[in-house]
Amino acid sequence: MKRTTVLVMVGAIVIFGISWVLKSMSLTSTTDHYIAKGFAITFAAFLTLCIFSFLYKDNPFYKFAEHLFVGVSAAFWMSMGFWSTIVGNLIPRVSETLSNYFKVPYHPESYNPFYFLPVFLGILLLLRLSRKVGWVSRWPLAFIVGTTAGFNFIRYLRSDFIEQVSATFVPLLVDWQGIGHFFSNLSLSSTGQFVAMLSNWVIFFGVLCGIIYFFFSKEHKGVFGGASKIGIWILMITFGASFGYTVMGRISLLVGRITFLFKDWLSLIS
Amino acid sequence: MRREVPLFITFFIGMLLIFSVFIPPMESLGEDFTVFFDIIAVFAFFLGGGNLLRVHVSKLTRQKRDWQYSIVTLLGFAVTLVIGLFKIGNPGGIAAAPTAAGSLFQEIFDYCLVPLGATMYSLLAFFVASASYRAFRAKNREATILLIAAFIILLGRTPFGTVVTGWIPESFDVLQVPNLAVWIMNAPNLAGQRAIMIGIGLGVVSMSLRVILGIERTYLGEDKS
Amino acid sequence: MFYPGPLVALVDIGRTISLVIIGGGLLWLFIRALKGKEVDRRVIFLFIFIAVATPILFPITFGEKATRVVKAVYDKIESLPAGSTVIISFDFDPAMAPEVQPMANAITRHCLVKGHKIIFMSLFATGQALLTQTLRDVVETEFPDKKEEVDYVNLGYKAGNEGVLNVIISDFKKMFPTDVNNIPYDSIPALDDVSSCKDVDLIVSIGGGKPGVKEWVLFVGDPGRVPVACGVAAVVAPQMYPYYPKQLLGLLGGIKGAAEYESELIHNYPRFKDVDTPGLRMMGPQTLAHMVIITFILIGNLSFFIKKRKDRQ
Amino acid sequence: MALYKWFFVLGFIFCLCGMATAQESGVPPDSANIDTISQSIPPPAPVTDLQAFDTRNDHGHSITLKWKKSADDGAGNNSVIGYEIYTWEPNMVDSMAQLRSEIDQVRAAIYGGKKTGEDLKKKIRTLKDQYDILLEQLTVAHAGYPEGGEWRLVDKVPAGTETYVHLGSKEKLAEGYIPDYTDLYYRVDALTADSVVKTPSVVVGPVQCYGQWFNTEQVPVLITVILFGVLILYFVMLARKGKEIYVRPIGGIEAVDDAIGRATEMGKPILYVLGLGSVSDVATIAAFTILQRVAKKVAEYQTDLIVPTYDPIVMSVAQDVVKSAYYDAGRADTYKEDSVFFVTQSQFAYVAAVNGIMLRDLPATNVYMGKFYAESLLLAETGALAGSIQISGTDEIAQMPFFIVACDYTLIGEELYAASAYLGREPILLGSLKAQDYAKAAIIILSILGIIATVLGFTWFTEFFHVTS
Repeated sequence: MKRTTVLVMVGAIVIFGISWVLKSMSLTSTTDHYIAKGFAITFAAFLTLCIFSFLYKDNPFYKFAEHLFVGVSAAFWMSMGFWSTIVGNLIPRVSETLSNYFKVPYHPESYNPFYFLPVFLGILLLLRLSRKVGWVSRWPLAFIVGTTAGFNFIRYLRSDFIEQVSATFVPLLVDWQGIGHFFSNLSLSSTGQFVAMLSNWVIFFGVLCGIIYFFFSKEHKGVFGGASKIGIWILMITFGASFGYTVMGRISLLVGRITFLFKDWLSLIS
Repeated sequence: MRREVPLFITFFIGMLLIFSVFIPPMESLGEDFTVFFDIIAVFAFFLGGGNLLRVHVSKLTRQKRDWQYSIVTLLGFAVTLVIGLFKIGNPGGIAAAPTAAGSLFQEIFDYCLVPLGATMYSLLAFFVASASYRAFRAKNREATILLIAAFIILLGRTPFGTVVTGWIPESFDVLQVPNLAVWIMNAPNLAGQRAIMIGIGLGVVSMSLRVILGIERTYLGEDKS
Repeated sequence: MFYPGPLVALVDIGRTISLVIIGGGLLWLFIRALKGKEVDRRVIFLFIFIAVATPILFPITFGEKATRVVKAVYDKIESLPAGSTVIISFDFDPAMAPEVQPMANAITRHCLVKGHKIIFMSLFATGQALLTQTLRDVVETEFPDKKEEVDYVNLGYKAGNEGVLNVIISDFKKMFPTDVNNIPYDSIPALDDVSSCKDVDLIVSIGGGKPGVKEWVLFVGDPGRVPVACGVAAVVAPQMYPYYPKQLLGLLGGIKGAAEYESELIHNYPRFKDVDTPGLRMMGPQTLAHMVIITFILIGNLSFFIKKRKDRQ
Repeated sequence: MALYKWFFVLGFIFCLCGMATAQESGVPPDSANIDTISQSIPPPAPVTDLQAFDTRNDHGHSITLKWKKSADDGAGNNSVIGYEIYTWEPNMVDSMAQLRSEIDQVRAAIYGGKKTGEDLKKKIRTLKDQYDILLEQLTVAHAGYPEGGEWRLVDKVPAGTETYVHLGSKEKLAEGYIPDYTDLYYRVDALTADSVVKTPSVVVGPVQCYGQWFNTEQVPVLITVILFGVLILYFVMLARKGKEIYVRPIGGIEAVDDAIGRATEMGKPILYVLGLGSVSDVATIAAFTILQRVAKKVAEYQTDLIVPTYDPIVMSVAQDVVKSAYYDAGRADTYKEDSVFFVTQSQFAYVAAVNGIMLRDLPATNVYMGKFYAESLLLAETGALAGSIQISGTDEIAQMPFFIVACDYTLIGEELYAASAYLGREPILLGSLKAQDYAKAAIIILSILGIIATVLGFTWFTEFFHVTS
């Protein structure tokens, strides 16, 4: 290791220690477990800074945080899956003894022998670790894919597809009271008739051109090509607008983290 | 056998679920199947955990680059798993929720996973800025349209937009930046979203049908042995 | 609308110095851009950091007024008769929390003060912990008279994503045989009149990912004809617009949505004057950071054009 | 005391206002306000034309009621504030309710883990047997109307309502259980502000509920399903017969081959990120097809491939796909099992790890295909920082802008699905692509018809597309 690296490491450990002591001291009046709490907050702040250090460049602190994150999160989700699905949803349906052991309510009428099927399929899935019978692990896979394919087929047909198509049936004439009225009241007021109609025209033709852009089996030439070009412009506006709208959310997240550092760790603000 | 059985399962189950929508007595079938799906997914977690162990142990034993950090991963994994599965340090004992307030598992969540996850996520604030600097350039027509739309929306979300265009009279007030931003969101943005959604809806429907009919079968992998 | 905030701010030395640093730095970069030079990404990162950190240390706030989409949600909750049942689903994880938890808190306050019964639940495993936070910080602290299981119930998290919704649209008990405290479904007074989602007066899904608002709309709102409102991270808000107002009665988009809701709530219910309003608080950093990004886009294009002209020459 | 009463009155009026919007019934009139409201309200006119029939398109256990509102509801004396729905039930339902609560108590005792010495499980069995016996007699008891039973309140609905669905539970042990194929009787009372002044309707019945075998409300969906299925099958058959089908070039896919070539020249690996989707997401399935293509090229060019995965099932599928691609390329010997590995099932931990890989292994090309959420920009910006060529494709609309901005090529939504057909060049896949295009043409025609119908005021056309479920 280079000398600077060692120095930085030692520095970090010293600062960590000082922060722990100071934080614990500031917490003595609020909690009995002030040493543990002080450590927890300092550790959380340390991890936060480790990740931020990535912005400068890849470094040992980031590597440490990254590897810790991977290990802890994998185990966290495994445990949650076990408690919430196996203990929460499966056991009360298949075994009274196990329900009593895990202290989850067992309803005799919800006993369902069909629930042994997913257990069986789950075990088949684990069999892929074996070279000889690994191929049976495709059965549960086929089950999962078949289930969701069936689900998606109907749901998307109904909600994303039929509903969105019907939503496109917008009136192209809004508050229509004759052409003379339209021109005499022509204005660019955001609540006016012209803008409302313009919106509907843009929505209708925008959707049509957008769909035309997604035609795959026809060459985009001539009028068709023109419409497809307008389609891609509409998509670009959509993407630009979504991007601009999103910036706000991303900043909020950073506000959350900086607030944590300033408030919970350094107690700079109340 | 090895190919036909899975293809048959997919076909059978898929068809069953499609028909269950039209047949009231079979309505609850879909509910049960999704619970099944989750139970299988939990078994898969163990497959994943096993692979994680394998990768990091092999890194460690072969002393590959950065092998020291694999110790951190393995330790973190083992400690969290033991605490989580055995509900160690949970004041409510076995009957309590694994994330009950004050439990060790919840503390790990609060003081380790939350800061790591939220900070990783918050890096986006920086990346959004660098991406807009780098990529929002009027290079060609498409990029210019993208840039202008984004710029108007950004301006519309600050008081600055009101200040700059507040002088525009009421009869032209759609040109005021905040109103223009709302209009872009409600008209062209909506059209674009909808076009993509219809396309995706159609694509999903067609792909699902291909899967059920066994036309699309890459996901099963080829069997060469 | 500007409040006198920024003017008063000039008095504050720290804030002035920070604003000068940001302004001066941007000016320097602008001059560099005129010479056709590119900016290193770390410089951008630094500017964003200062722009966000400054208003946190030295608060700058701007006034907010509820827009139509936000007002729709507020009015719906306001118009429901006391004793109505509202589902508030915490469909987000800690990473999204800073943006959407303020909405969840504000809506929870509003429902409780109106006397609605709340069913709390979560489609995200990590949402349960955040839900506990809201219960602790908002419900138990500010509404000590509200009893769990009677005025509100915490059903917690169930794995299964949209599958959960698929079940609870017709049968709550099947998916949630008990609440988080292991109290059997039938013994929970708050759920007396609720056997499925169809018995609920309003569903509020707070989240931004999947499963989330979209799933609530597709799997519960549409088929069950139950009104759905949502609070989403800014990133998903544009995607939700196609559902508004037919399938979604209103939506809170990003922290701006939260701020608007909070200001509406404070305006109408003076008792909330002193509660924490993270939404409003966070608008300061938002505004500054937006300005910085806008300036960077301008600088970027400027240097791009100057470079292009140089290349042509 | 007076203040207290006023409080009640105001509360009551408040509740009445609320009832107009709420599905649930409001608070029942309190005894406290009876003496405060004038008792001189004349009895309202009863509801007329009361009909009861089995609820259609369901699995039974439910009755729908329809009636014409009272003449005093919104007109006449305007005195009706709501309706009460009553059903006639034999007295034995009380004993059934009693048994149910006993069963619940015993169950609670079992979970409480209290040792009472009694065999609780046996007790539950006995109770349930008794319950089943009563259940069998229920149909007979219902047929005995009006002897041996009484009217019971089902629900209240606000004024102006003219339909009600009595939705029962199908679980026989549940509280609101309604037996199928049993004679049921209903009555609707018109209520006034004074809780004692109300007028019952004539009794309707007997009526029976039962399940249906086909949900007629889903007919539009069924028609679409059949039309679409036929369309796809038709074009698949056409394609099988050898009809040439044109597919327009898709930029991102063409770029994949070049990018692999570049990686080989530079001697750097290729990173393939499958996103956060599970194996059931269509985007992930499409991503597998592209992975197969990439892996085959990689095997031919002898480049390294890195596939970190988020979902364990996706990992196992990806392993199979990559392995078979190496077989196809005739390079089975060079397949490395470690090239496809599981990282963790946590979004940002996964990103942290993949970002690390990008900066340490410096892949020449990053391919992102599948479902992506907030991590899209984190990955794409880090990749850009590392100087890699980036190709992306997702059907998550929210993330497309980030990929468009930060990557060199992006497949937008449906393009990703089409890519798998495009790459495979198999006639049957191309055939289904053609069918999709025809469906799109149908949408365009429908939309234009829909607009014309809206302008001309043909509401039935738009109504047809409002599918209920």
